[in-house]
Amino acid sequence: MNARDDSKGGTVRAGYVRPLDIRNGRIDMGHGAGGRAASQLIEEIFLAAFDNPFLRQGNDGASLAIPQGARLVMATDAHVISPLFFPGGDIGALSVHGTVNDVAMMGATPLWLSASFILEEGFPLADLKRIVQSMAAAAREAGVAVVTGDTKVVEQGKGDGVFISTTGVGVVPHGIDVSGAHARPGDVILLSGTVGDHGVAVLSQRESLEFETTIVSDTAALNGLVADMLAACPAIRTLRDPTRGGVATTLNEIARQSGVGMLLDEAAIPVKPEVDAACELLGLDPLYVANEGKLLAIVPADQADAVLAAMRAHPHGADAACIGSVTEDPHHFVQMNTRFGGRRVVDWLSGEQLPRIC
Amino acid sequence: MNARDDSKGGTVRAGYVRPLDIRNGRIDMGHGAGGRAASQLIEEIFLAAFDNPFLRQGNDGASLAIPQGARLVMATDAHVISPLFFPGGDIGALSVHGTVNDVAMMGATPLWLSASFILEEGFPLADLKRIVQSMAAAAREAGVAVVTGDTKVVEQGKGDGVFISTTGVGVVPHGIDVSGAHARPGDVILLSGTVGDHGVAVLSQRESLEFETTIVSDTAALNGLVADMLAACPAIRTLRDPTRGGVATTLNEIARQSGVGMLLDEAAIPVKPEVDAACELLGLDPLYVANEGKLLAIVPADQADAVLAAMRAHPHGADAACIGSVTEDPHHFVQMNTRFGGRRVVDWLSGEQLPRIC
Amino acid sequence: MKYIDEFRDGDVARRIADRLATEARADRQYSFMEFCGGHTHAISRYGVSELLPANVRMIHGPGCPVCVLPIGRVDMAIRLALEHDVIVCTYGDTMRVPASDSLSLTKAKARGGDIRMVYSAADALTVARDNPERQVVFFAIGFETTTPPTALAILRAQREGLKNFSVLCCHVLTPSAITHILESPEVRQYGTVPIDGFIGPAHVSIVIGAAPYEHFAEEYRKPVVIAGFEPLDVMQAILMLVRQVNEGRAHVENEFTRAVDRDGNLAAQQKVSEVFELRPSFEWRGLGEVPYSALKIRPAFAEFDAERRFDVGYTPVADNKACECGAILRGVKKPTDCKIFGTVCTPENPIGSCMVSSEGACAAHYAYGRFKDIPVKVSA
Amino acid sequence: MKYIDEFRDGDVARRIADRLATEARADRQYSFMEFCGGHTHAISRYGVSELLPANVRMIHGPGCPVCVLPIGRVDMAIRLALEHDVIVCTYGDTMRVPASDSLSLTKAKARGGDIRMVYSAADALTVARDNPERQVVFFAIGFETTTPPTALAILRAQREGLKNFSVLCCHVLTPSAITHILESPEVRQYGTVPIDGFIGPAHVSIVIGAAPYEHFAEEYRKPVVIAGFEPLDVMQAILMLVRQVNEGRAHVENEFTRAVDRDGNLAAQQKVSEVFELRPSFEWRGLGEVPYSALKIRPAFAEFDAERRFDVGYTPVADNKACECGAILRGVKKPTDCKIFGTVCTPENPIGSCMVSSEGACAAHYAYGRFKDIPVKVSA
Amino acid sequence: MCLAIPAKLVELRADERAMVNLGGIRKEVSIELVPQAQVGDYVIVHVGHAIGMIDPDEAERTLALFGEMSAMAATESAA
Amino acid sequence: MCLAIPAKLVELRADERAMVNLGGIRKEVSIELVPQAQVGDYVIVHVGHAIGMIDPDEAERTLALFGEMSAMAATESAA
Ligand code: SF4
Ligand code: SF4
Ligand SMILES: [Mg+2]
Ligand SMILES: [Mg+2]
Ligand SMILES: [Mg+2]
Ligand SMILES: [Mg+2]
Ligand SMILES: [Mg+2]
Ligand SMILES: [Mg+2]
Ligand SMILES: [Mg+2]
Ligand SMILES: [Mg+2]
Ligand SMILES: [Mg+2]
Ligand SMILES: [Mg+2]
Repeated sequence: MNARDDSKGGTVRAGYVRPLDIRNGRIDMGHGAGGRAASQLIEEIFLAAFDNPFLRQGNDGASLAIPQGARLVMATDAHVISPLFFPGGDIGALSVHGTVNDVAMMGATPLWLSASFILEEGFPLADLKRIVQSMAAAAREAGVAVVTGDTKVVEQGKGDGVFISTTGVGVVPHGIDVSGAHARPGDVILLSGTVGDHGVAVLSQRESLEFETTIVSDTAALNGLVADMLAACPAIRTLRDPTRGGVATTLNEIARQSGVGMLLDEAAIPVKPEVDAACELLGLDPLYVANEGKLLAIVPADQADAVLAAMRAHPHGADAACIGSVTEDPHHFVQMNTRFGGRRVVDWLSGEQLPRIC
Repeated sequence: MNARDDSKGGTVRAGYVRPLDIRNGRIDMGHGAGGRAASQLIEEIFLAAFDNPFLRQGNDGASLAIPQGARLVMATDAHVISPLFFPGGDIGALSVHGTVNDVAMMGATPLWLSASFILEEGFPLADLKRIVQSMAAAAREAGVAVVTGDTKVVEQGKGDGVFISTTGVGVVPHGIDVSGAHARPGDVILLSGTVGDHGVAVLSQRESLEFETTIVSDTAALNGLVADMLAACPAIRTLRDPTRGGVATTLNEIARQSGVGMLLDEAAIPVKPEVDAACELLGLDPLYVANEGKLLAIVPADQADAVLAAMRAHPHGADAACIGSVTEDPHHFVQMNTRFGGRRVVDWLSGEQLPRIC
Repeated sequence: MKYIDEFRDGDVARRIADRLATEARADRQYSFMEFCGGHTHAISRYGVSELLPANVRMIHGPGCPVCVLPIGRVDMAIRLALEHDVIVCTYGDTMRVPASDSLSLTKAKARGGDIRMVYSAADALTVARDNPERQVVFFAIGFETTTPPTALAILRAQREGLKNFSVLCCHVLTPSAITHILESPEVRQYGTVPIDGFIGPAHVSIVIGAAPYEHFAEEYRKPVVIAGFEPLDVMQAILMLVRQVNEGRAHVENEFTRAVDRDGNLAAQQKVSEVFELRPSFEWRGLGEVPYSALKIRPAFAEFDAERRFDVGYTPVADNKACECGAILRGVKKPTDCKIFGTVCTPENPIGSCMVSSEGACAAHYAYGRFKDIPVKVSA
Repeated sequence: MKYIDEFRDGDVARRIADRLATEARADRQYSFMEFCGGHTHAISRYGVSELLPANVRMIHGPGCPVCVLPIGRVDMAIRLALEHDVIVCTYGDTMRVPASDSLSLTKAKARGGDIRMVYSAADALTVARDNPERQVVFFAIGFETTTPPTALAILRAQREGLKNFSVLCCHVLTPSAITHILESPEVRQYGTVPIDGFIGPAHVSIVIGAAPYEHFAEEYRKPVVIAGFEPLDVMQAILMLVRQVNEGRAHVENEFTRAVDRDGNLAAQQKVSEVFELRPSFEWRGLGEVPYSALKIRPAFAEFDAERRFDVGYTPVADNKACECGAILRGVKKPTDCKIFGTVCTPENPIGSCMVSSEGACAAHYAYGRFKDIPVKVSA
Repeated sequence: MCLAIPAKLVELRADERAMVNLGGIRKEVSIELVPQAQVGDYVIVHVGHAIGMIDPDEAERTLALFGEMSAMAATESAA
Repeated sequence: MCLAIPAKLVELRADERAMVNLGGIRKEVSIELVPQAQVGDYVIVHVGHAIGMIDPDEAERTLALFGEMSAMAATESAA
């Protein structure tokens, strides 16, 4: 064409972009190529849901006021769950809770999250939107802001719908020093509620295992609970959320990290009857099943009652219990007095916890 | 068995773990299940490479001293490149550079990184070790510490070897305020070096496109260069690394964000002859090809020389050039005077940039 | 790069521009059609329009194999992938061409179709060898340049006895399309499209030679200048066309002598005629059915013909009603004449095929040409 | 859970423990073998050992289908997946059993084998229906309990005319294994393994009934008590065995009357004998070749027999030299007698099969029993 | 070995299948091997199949006998 | 249309293939369609195949004529 002629044509609305077809649209490779399609995806799905001034800055990072406190805490988690939507939650909420909790378990107040998405070509935009909105709701509820993010697209068969990695930054108030290394013989082990709910809810959806249950995932942000606990007892030694590997593995980690042993009381560990039943059916042990809204706390014995009271007063700690105590043990064994009257080792999870037939 | 009898047997070394078989071993689902196998993987591969006091704390997050400065910056990137090893780099180094650069482009000094790994079942441990060591070397060179991390394993066919999401935290010195929204008509656009090296180096390895070239990826951490530039001119308006979508798309982003237009001078944009040739062969435009060790800076015209001098004095800015200026344009068009003597729009990348035949 | 950079020299461009300014008569309009998308691309990317006199107008022709690919052919490739579970190999260019049901090959891939971009027909053969348990179809598009490599792939598949390779042949022929335009009522009768001459194909002519265009020059009294795809080639060709018009001549001239002669590449022509034969008629997007304008695979190679191997009949599909691609490809309209140009139809969401390839008239104008009337103000 | 929780009551356990303490004569040792891994697991998980008198010793038997699976059979499944490109379906239990070349099904899966965990033989059928273009092999292990579901799957595959489903049958028989142990030189001649009685299988007996054990009681003069898998069942069975020994009786007694009778499940037995026949001999890990100790698929169902459909001959493979699994399965040694227990051989890197299943003697001792001699000190 | 648990049959379904309830969770299993099973029965579930049934009276009796002074009556050579 | 570029043939290879050099990058292409091509020639590469060759003298002459006063000599009806 000759330039001058063309300019007489229709008006070009340079900024106009036809909105995404959320109902029928799917992710294609172009959404990850960094061009206008990628920019549109961010604008219409991510910014729309997470809307906050940090993201609206539109930079490749967020600029944040330096917080007041004793120390910063930084924690990260990759989330790869299948199915993406499960009873009680979805990967979006989970990806907020998982990292908020890791920050909270350091005794910190979580403030900001980053979110990195790895989308599989062909992933329905409607599902993405639902997940992102769920993330946004979870972040609002936890009082944190998703301040920066990134999105990549991989070819079909090289991903699994969506993976979400989140990183959280928070601030530890003065006077708080919580670590997995701080457990001391004589300390008391507290658990904030029933074990295994998340893992069983997810398993109930697995193809070929399917069973019907009213159990839903316990996925939740625990920073509010932690704040109440620290208010009751700033000397809390250790906080940790027993996610993958369950209570058994988490306690073994702490035992090794602190150089101690532990002795649990099986009868004191709260397990929902349906979780118990599902574990019987599949040959699993609830102590190894993942939780996403529970925490273990190790506290000086003389303050256990105060902390337990604070936990029970919080909705996420209503079923809190004292489940054992820290021992001196050069082998760092976690042992348990069984409800039956015997005693046994509660070992680390080894390999994957697979349903068994024998 | 009867308990008492068994205790007479061999000694149990409770803490002993047979080392990973790095040479022949592969990731299996157990490495992501959160039990002892996962713990071993972290210990022998990640901790061994990243060794620092933050990680050695052994918690699910890192506890960090609150830094001095004007503001914090937080940025994140997911890295999904194929092939994982390419001329001039690998996904490990890239995952450090990509995020360090996003932090630096905010005018910040990057301090800490988190790293989240999504491994595909079957991924060779030897490759993982190589990647993690490369990450560690890149972090050392950039002066940042990988302070916390997470690892998940997905089934074969649901990942692509390894994906790495990193999040960086840094601190902006007092008096610095860099943003993509700060470009003003009359400002000058600086580019730190040749364009398209990374994209061409990676393309040269793509199955069925393979060609031989001496071009290697420019992947590099640019925080040192940025520090020198800010020392020369604290009033730098905008910094951004032209990664996916290339220089063309990045400038369009800034134009939209700042509400300005731009006019480039094609003859001033440094492109290596081999990059030019590869683009000719594949029907690509170097302005849209990804860079991983270059930056664009927008600076007040009267300080352009000082910044350019500072850039050229730094090894990562030796080929720096002034490539155009910011204009007033309600359409936020990026235009370019062609070397040939014409003028054209330099649009956003649309979709993916695919090799063409016509 | 030798034989490339010299042909992009801005100083020489200004020299040609000066001559053009001198030689183009102020008292008349010059309208030339560049048949090829390659020329369209060069004009847009290098800003050649800027250097032309105001009374020289370039009209984009239909010479972009992607732009002329009818929806129904893309639908066939998509059906092969989605319904016949075939691995479809194709050039990157076709990936985003809009097809029926809001699909494209890119979107069909996102819906699970095994669709793979290849750089060469030979790579599709490799895919077939590597996947003996799957059927592999090469979705072959292109003009006379791209046809010989497809012929070689079929010949090699036969030699190797490959049982899982076939070609969905959409190769089309340049001269028939030019004839079609010259025969169109707009050009021939009404004169609504005043074409004063053609810039003839560059690379197509390497294969078929200059001779096939002599017919146009004689029969239709239109000057033709065969030109390379570099911007200086284009400018020089325009200068040569202006001179022919000024002198009242209508000859085939060759600006691209460094690569094109009268007869073309006989080895390539031989391979093509061994494997392919003329189709009596073929649909071109924008032009409709054009007689003897495309090739099909000869019966001797039937087993490599995806149209025979699979039950995927061709169903013509009308373009979006708002889309003016047809008129644009015939030179009757300009991209900005389309009501949805740049709004509903953008490179991200192409409605018509001209918005897909960077050689397409609409895409080229969208990506490169939209600065018109926008003043450049550098200082605040 | 009804019929479960009542049988785990700690108060009742103490009552049985008291009776045992009273009735077990201080002047003698009692050695009983629990044949089943289910009993082993109950003893370990509930800490039953703690409640037994010091002179009552429990010996683990070979009753864990995973532990007795010979390396060569796992190798066959791995070869099917890696070399024959077959989808191998298997119960979760077998995934980590160590095979040749440092492989296991888990590791073969990580090397690209399409190996899928199923909950039921019926799910393997579903996989076959869903993947008509692939061969699907169900790697079937287990004792008499697990065999009837496999038989049903084969019968259904035949009814549906499935052409891509077959079974790698590794089903073994309990009574033959017990005979083998009783016939072993250690028990029969040297008396190095003094077995005073057996706890008989729980769920196996549901299927085969109590009658098959009468032979042992009579022929070998060993008391047998069939017991459920709950910890109270086990304790009560031990009490019943102590009483038989004290009274010099050798009968088959049934503690598990709530689920087991003399004849077993005749419907299940009928399905099994319709589909399977005796193998003249079969290798058991630890026990070696045991005559008439396993089942194979009848010739009438040959097309569903993976051993006939695929060329995967059985090659016996010796256990790791250091591994004492064989002796442990025969009751001759204890896990801690193995030099590499808990060091080289751990649940993460099992060397022998006893370290794999949580019913395996070594795994059970590693996971549950290692607190021995470790004082519990709570206060700092 | 042979993980199997008693679960209450709550619904008979087509194709020799039934829904069972175990402590509040519900799962569909095959009852081809216990065709006599009726709603309300406790079946013993193993790998998705009911392989046997619980006799409630015997269960009662067993519980009553646990740890009693004398040997269990009438269990010799199986009921 | 028809992206094709001149590249220097630097090495003949088996099976009618050759290595070409384009501005420093090297790629193997098929020369089945230009069997006469020799090392040193510039071939025109399209979709991995050399489809034609550059005539260096003609290239020279074309460059020299660009924008000259008179029409290019002797190009009428193609050389
Ligand atoms: S702008 Fe789009 S719809 Fe309009 S003519 Fe061009 S391609 Fe067709
Ligand atoms: S510890 Fe391992 S190697 Fe030793 S006997 Fe047990 S399974 Fe075999
Ligand atoms: Mg974490
Ligand atoms: Mg977490
Ligand atoms: Mg955690
Ligand atoms: Mg990014
Ligand atoms: Mg997938
Ligand atoms: Mg980023
Ligand atoms: Mg980055
Ligand atoms: Mg960036
Ligand atoms: Mg983690
Ligand atoms: Mg893969």
